[in-house]
Amino acid sequence: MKVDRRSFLGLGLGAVAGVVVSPVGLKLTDDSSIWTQNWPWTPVPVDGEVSYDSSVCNLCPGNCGISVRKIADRPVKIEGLAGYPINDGGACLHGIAGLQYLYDPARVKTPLIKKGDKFEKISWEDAITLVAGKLANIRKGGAPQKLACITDKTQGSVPKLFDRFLTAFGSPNLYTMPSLESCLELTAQTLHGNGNTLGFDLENSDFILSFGAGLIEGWGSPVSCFKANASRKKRGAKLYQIEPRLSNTAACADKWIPIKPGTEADLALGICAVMIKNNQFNSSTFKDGFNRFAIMVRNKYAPAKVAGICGIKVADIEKIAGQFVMAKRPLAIPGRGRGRNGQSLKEFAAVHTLNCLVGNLNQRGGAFVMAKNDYLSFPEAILDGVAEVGAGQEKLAGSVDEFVTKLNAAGKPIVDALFVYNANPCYSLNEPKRVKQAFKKVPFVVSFSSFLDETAMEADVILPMNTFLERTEDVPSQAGLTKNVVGLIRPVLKPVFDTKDPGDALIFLARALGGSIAQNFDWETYADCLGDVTAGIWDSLSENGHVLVPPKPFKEFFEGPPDVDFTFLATNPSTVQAQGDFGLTLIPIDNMRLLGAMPADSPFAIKTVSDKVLIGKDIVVEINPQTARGLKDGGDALLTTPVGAARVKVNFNEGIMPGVLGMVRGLGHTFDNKFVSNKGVNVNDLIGPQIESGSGLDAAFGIKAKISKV
Amino acid sequence: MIQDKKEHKFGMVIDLDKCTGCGSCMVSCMSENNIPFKEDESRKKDSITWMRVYKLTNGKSFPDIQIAYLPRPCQHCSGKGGHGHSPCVSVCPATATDYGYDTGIVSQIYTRCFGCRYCMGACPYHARYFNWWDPEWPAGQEKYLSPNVSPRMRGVVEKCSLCYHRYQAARDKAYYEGRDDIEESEYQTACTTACPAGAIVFGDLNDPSHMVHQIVKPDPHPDPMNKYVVDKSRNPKVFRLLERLGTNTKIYYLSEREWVRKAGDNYLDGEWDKVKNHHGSSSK
Amino acid sequence: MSKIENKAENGSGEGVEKGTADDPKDDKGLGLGVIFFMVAFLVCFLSGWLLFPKLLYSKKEQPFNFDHKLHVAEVGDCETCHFLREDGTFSGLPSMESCLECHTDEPMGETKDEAIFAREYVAKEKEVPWLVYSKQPDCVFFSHAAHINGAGMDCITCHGPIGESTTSRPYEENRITGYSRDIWGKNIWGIKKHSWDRMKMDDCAVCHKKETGQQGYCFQCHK
Amino acid sequence: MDSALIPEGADRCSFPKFAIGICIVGAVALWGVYAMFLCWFKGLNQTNMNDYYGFALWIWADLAVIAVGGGAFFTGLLKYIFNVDELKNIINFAVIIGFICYSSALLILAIDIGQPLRGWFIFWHANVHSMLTEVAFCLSCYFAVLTIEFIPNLLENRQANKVPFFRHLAHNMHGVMAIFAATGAFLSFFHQGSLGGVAGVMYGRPFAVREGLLIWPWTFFLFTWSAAAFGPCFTLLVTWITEVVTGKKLVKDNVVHLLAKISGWMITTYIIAKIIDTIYWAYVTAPSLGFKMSHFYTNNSFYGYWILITEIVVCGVIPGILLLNKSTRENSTTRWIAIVLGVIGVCLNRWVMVLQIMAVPVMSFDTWALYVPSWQEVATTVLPVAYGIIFIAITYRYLPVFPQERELNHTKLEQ
Repeated sequence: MKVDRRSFLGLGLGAVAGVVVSPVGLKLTDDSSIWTQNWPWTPVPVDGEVSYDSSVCNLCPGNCGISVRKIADRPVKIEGLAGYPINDGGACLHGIAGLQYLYDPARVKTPLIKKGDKFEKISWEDAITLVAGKLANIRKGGAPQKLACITDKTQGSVPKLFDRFLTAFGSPNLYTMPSLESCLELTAQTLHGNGNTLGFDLENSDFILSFGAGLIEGWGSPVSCFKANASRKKRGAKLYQIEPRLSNTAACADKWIPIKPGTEADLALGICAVMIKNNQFNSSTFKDGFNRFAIMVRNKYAPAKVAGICGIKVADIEKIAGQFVMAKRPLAIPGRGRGRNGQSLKEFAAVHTLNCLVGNLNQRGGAFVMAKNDYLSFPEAILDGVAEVGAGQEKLAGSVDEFVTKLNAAGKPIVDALFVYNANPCYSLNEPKRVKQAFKKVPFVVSFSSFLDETAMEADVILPMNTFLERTEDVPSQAGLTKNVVGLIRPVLKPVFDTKDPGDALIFLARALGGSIAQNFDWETYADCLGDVTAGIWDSLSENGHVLVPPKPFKEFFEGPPDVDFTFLATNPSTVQAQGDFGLTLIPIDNMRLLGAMPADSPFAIKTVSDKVLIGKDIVVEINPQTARGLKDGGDALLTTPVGAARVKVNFNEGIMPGVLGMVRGLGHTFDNKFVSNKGVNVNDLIGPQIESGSGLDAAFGIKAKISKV
Repeated sequence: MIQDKKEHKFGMVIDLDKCTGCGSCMVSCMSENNIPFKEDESRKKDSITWMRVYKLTNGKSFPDIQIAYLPRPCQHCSGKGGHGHSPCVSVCPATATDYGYDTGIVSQIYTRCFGCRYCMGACPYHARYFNWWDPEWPAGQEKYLSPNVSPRMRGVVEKCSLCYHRYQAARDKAYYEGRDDIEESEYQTACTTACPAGAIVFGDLNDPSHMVHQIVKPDPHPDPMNKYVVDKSRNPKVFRLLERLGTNTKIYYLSEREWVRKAGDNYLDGEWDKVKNHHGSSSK
Repeated sequence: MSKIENKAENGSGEGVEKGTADDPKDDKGLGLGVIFFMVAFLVCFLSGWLLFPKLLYSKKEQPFNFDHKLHVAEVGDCETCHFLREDGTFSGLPSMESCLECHTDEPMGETKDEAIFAREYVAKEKEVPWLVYSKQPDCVFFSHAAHINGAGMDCITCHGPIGESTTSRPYEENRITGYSRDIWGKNIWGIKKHSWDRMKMDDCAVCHKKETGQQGYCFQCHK
Repeated sequence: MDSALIPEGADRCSFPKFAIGICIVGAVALWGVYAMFLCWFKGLNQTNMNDYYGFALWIWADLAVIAVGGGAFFTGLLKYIFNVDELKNIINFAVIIGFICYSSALLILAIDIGQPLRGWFIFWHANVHSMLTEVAFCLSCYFAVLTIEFIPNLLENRQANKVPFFRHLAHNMHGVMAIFAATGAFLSFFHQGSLGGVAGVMYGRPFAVREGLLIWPWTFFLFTWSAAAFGPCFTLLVTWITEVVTGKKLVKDNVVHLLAKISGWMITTYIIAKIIDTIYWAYVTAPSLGFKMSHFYTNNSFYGYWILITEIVVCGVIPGILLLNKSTRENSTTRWIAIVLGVIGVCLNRWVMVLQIMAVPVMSFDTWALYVPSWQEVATTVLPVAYGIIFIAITYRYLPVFPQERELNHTKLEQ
């Protein structure tokens, strides 16, 4: 008997046969496919009991009420809070994507200190001790005004705490980032006197004359504007949109009036001229300077002249004026795009003057002149000797832009330490590179930030803040609304990382400094502080999550509308012109799908951005085919302005005025988040600041530019 | 069982004059349905967006140009003659997608799908998306995923489900409370509830008490001009995408603007003027 | 030997007869081949039936024994611990919270299992990491409300008489798929004697067909 | 060294020479295999397909190889059912080519699906309404049939044939081959058709959709017919290439002429049907859905009327005429022109029916979508070609594929 090939053949066949008649084959086939259905690297979300928390979103000044769906105590979805006075159930994409900020790759997870050009982890205790030490030295030097601070806004207890900290420290140098709110306050102050701000009753107006205000591009409180706009059809309310580009607002308006960039003020004054000429105005409350103003506009803003400046027909100006006057509840609103960057006081005042002339002030559907909300009552600040010294000092500048210019101009440091809270000037101010230079000139920069963004990168110490989902804070809404809602942000989960509420960080710091400063911050936690300072409304605030402070017009309605002071405009302040002498004008575009400022966008928001705005890493610039000589639609081009140049892609758009280039605002971030950063360019890099005399605002509405094929 | 008691036909009507193209619906959908994201989402042909907002223009030049936005979820076709043979359902070789005759919703079962992508070829709306990559979330971010929608694995097709899990949740509640059926307000999709302009109306096209039915007024009789077309709207301002193909979508669109309504389908030269005033059969 | 010879003769079959006659050597080779065949066949056949299932599933012990019988006797029913929430979702396994409605970190009885429970979990405020025999994969949507309230079914039909168990049997997990063995069933062929022996999709479909007249649409049970 | 395996009387090149050749082609095959594994382990992101191009190069390759592989079933049909006896001299080779084509098709499908381990769902959870299900079933069944048809030839190998069992098996199988041929023809008719149906039933895609008979759109019949028409062309083409490479005459002219003639008739009748179908589609079907014919051939940088003309006239009408006409058919140059054109034509048709469908915008506000395959796609598509060459080389070397080879080459010696 010899073992030969065939024996092995038998062996093989036997084995195969044996396996075939066993369940192995069938089971393995099934299990291998089931394995692909449950790949261990595909996450399986944990199930559990469903619960809802309500809070407020403060990703933008809109401050909408939100409802957070939680499963097994994990937040899984953010939605608009039904019944909330501002947004009543609606929500914008940024708020809905809010959860992504919790786990943002660029979040600051612990306090950081800069060693060389790298950041190193450090404990809260050490960080605070270090900062306190630096600050103590400044005070020893006897020049406490050399501590400066930049925050995002002025309203609410947290900005007020920073204010209080500086006061107690002895420095007047508190600056806020440009915002629609500050522009409106400034306008109200200029035309109606101190302590006021403006609100616009969009829901009830029947003729809205918008000077580029992006009602559905994030102007004011976005969701409430969306709702007001959506209800127009039902109410038969008209919207005329005046701007160089067919924005979404212009697209849904009843009439789009294309106008040369930066000439909005001229058109507004031109319309004033027509109204005054036809004696179609109500002067009962006009105080100073109306006659001088009337003469000024008659001479300087005759329709014929304005038509030339703005690039529209004389007839149109008169038609618009006519319709504005004839309307039952006309309303003129200022603030190009989001009304945040590059706004001019002249423009705001000119546009609001239309409201004054037509006499809709504090009328239903009109413009409301409201007292700034004052629901906060802080105990009297205690100043020690050093603080007294600083208190006497002049503020270095009128606006954050001017402040930055001064820092750069100065030879040796005029500021020894700088706080930045919830602001990203190194990205969102015009020509950020100059802002970064300025920061380099400050020996010690402390950033109170949730994210390692462009500004935080420039800091020497970063104190990590809770996001709006992890913190407690009161957020008064204004943002051009006629109602004054104070909302309460409440934590929906424990801080994900080693972060603190800004208030707690300040209290911690004050305590470390001791002395009178500590006395000014004599609270155990920020929560206690909030309870104290909002004492008047705390109970209903903490119970309902918001308090509706009834609008407080300048005077009560029956006393008639507020006085109007024309002296500012009567002098016909000069209109800011676009810098440079290239043939085209580059204007930034505010796009609802991009936040444009602080914080940077969420991955979801970026995902919604059209490929007509961003392709791969290239930003797309809009140009009218008429002016696109030598360019190819979708092709590459080099965009040059007096302050910079950038590689871009071109998009032929019939919806933009010939001679104008449109570039979206909010791209081109440079920090470490591959889903959001290094996409396109930051339009602010290409635009230089233009400080408006009188207001100190950076009023650069755009800049001259040229574009060429590459 | 509940769905046996009453046959639903869930659908939507989207007011394109109210839609501002803000993108809330897209993001609400993404966060509701565990949609992944990757570094470059600007290549729209491989970017998963169950709800996609298209930009339409009237093709005129400055300054007469107009634009409109058109949100496009899965159209949940009921197929030629409304028999449930949707373009995608009829071609799927493994029954990974089916037509729910109780809801009118076209399903997609990720664990059944083996990724042949025939359904994607068959869908003229590009409403179906393939998972070319393994879904990946930055560290920690998987914590916000919802257990109500199963995350998809690489190599399968996915699409809008009209938030079916919300229907399930509503039914669970109804069962618990011993009710036979659910209220209109109990089942609303994530895009509907998110729309800040209130442009989306969602509900049961079979139920005259529902807003969507009242706006659309679906015609019970087949379109005399095309026997494959059923449930044509009798509202002159309402239209459907590619209605002439006989896909019989359940997502309707509403617009006052004629050019927008015309953009909804394809017409030979001069054809539009003949058909534009035809809205379902005369029956009222 | 001869027996095998004959087998070989028959085994070699009609068609080849001529061949074998030609060349007797083939015979033995073939004979040996048949032996090899038989051996190999038996080995693979038996290991496929007996060894393979053992290898395929890993056994995991529960954190400690749970005496269902005792607890049912104490509280009287299943619903006290496994109940429907007000939104119609199912609570599943009780959380530590509900255990503490009766228990404290002081054991009530003197079983060592309860001691472990009190010491390791109650005292340390940890949830008990039970392994769920009837756990379905993530792609499955199962509505307890529909089955309990809607169809009026009892627990046993799907979960078996687990309420009568006094100890917790080890949890067996499929090494490839991670499924609990209860899904495919104890029997490697998945043959079931009781309604709860196997819980694959087809088992749901069969019952649905019987009870509702149709298997149901995909989304009824998938998410 | 391998002379023991080479059929008696046939002379083959030296083994080293043979080995070198195999290695060169093998290298290309390896490249394809590498790409294949990339796709399996990293996923289909390795390709340039996207959500507009769910079907792309691979599906085209699939349809193309199956179409040209149609020579097998059609020749088989003629030989065994219609007893066209001359064809016995080429049937082996036709079967081998068919075998290669179908195995390649199955391989490509296995790469093309996103979840290969679930591929069997198409059988287990089959949806009877889907053309793809029909394809899958018929395809795999017919592949089994081809394997059976191939076995006898395999067993005729000198060594295998020494084993009496195999010898008898081979002999008996030849006897019953008619049954398999019939089954094969039947199955083939269906899956070739269903592949056409795949496009034809997509009523959401006006470029693809066709009216039809019962559940089968016209494309169903056109595909079967074109496969039967152009398949033989491919068989002849490969035979010719083999003859050139081996420098031997392997099949007698009369056989070639006969097959060419049959092919000629089929092509002509097919192209007439195709022209009618195109006209009907262009002037009735598409317009009824609101589309002008120009919509499908303009406003994009690649797909123009040229592709339509090339497919139907240059690669359809012309080869038809050339093969019908005796003089051009029997003149080798014109015959080869016709055959090459024919093969290109059928491949082009499959291309149009897969990729152009995906490229054409349907929604009025949608845009054309063009795509360029990634190297992984190209490599995996070249893989079957390399594999085919190797397979033919080996079978030719070790099996008596061409019954007339000896005769033809001996006669050469005598002269």
